[in-house]
Amino acid sequence: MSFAIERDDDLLTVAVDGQLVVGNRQELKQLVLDEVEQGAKRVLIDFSNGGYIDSSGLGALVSLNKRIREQGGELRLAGLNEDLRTLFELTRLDTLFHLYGTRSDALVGF
Amino acid sequence: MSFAIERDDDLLTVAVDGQLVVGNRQELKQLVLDEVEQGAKRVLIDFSNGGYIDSSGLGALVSLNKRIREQGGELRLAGLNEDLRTLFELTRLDTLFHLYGTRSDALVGF
Amino acid sequence: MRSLVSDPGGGSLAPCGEWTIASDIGEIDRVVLAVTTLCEAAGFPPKVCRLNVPVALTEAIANAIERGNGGDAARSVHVSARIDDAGLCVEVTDEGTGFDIHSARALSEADGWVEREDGRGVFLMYALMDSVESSCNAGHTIRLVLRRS
Amino acid sequence: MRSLVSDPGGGSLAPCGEWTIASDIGEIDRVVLAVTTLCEAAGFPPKVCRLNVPVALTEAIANAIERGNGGDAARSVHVSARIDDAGLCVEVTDEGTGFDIHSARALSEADGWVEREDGRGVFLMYALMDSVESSCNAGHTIRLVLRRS
Ligand SMILES: Nc1ncnc2c1ncn2[C@@H]1O[C@H](COP(=O)(O)OP(=O)(O)O)[C@@H](O)[C@H]1O
Ligand SMILES: Nc1ncnc2c1ncn2[C@@H]1O[C@H](COP(=O)(O)OP(=O)(O)O)[C@@H](O)[C@H]1O
Repeated sequence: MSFAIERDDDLLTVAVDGQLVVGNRQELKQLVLDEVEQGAKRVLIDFSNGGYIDSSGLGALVSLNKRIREQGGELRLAGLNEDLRTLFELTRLDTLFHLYGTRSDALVGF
Repeated sequence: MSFAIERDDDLLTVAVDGQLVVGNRQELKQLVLDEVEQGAKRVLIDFSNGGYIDSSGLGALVSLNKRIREQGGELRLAGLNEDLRTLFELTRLDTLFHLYGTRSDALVGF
Repeated sequence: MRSLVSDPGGGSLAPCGEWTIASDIGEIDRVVLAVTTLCEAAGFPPKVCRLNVPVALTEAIANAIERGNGGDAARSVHVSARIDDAGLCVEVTDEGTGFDIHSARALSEADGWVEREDGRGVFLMYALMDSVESSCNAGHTIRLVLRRS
Repeated sequence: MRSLVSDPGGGSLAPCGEWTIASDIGEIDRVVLAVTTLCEAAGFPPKVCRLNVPVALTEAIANAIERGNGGDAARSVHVSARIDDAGLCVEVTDEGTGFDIHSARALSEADGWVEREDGRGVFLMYALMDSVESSCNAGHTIRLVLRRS
């Protein structure tokens, strides 16, 4: 369970490695919000190495989405495998987020 | 778990096979008391094929002892292995019962 | 048959079993036999497997059925056993309100105890086990079930 | 390692494990991993082992810690898991007073649920498991311990 970040001008890319759950969602939130405070506007979270996400992890994404929009930015999610898509569909979060296939798919028009 | 009985005049011998516990102590009591009612005075219970005895089984022996004495009879216990002797010592029932080694030991002077 | 798996969580898995039985005296023996067999397989000394474990556990379950559940067959008794490096831990849960186990143990100190028909169960549990604890349950349980198919 | 024993009591033994943890979010993962590994060893489908079991169990334990025990580290959470022919049954017990699980599940029907940060845990348990039950405990437990030496 770790997060790898890359920053390129106002683009922040976070690669999630392992689960995003109640035990580490605060870390992800803090990390992203710090970058947003320092000017990141386009935030891309890449789950291609991600494990499962629990309700707290989903809640962290909802909360980040709101905060980033409030700052005039945008959050995109990429690389969700079939398990994670199931989770977004069950919770209807696929109506709140646009889910991109790969990281480069997410960068088109970002 | 079973009881084998032999009756010879006023001598009743009961061989306990397996445990004497809450689930079968009533059966033993009934069986012995029926025989006592029909004239058995000397009752020998042989545990050489016996398993463990629980507090209900011990209680049944205490109760039988009392009832048999009240009828002018006597209860003797034989064939207790080391485990069972431990149990009688722990509960101080070795002060209430005389524990005989073998069935024939118990018959001496009975 | 049990499956053989290693413990990825750092030492908490161990041979164990759980049984829920109706308040029926006839149900005691099979649970006692199962726990005793677990102890034998785990290498406990023969005398302990022949005497200490079956007698103490018979007492605990019989009391749960007759005292805790008042013999009401509709109430159940839950037994869970677990063996780890430290030893055996068995829990017997009934649907009753508990009792003062210290007074029950102290029955053996009263005059005439040796001549009594009852009152030896709790005493024997203490005599045969290393530790006996009685507690009333409280709290909330959530049960998740996932069928195989 | 678990020991391999056959069940002399007629079918009640099964792969199982029990864990008691402090109310610390950091304790969740190892229990979830242990239960998931049991499920893998028992031949549950990969998706169920990757998604349904770990997510539902994480929700149940997180709620037990944060809601049931109010995050009080001195209170503990007990998890027991058991797999038999029918499937997996996991119980998560906290020291709280319980809650109305049907209202909690119905949060998903309220306006604005999708935009909320919280309120998805119970919903997900129902979505991912075949059965979810919540009950308040009562009763009495006697615990017998026998040390190995
Ligand atoms: N599970 C239980 N629930 C309620 N009371 C119990 C329980 N176990 C034991 N007791 C109480 O403790 C007393 C002593 O128990 P025990 O030593 O086993 O003797 P006995 O059952 O032969 O009377 C019982 O009479 C009963 O009042
Ligand atoms: N173990 C528990 N003990 C007490 N209340 C609980 C428990 N689990 C859940 N709840 C209640 O149910 C509500 C909904 O739970 P949940 O769907 O997991 O959402 P969240 O925990 O994110 O609010 C919680 O806010 C809490 O009031």
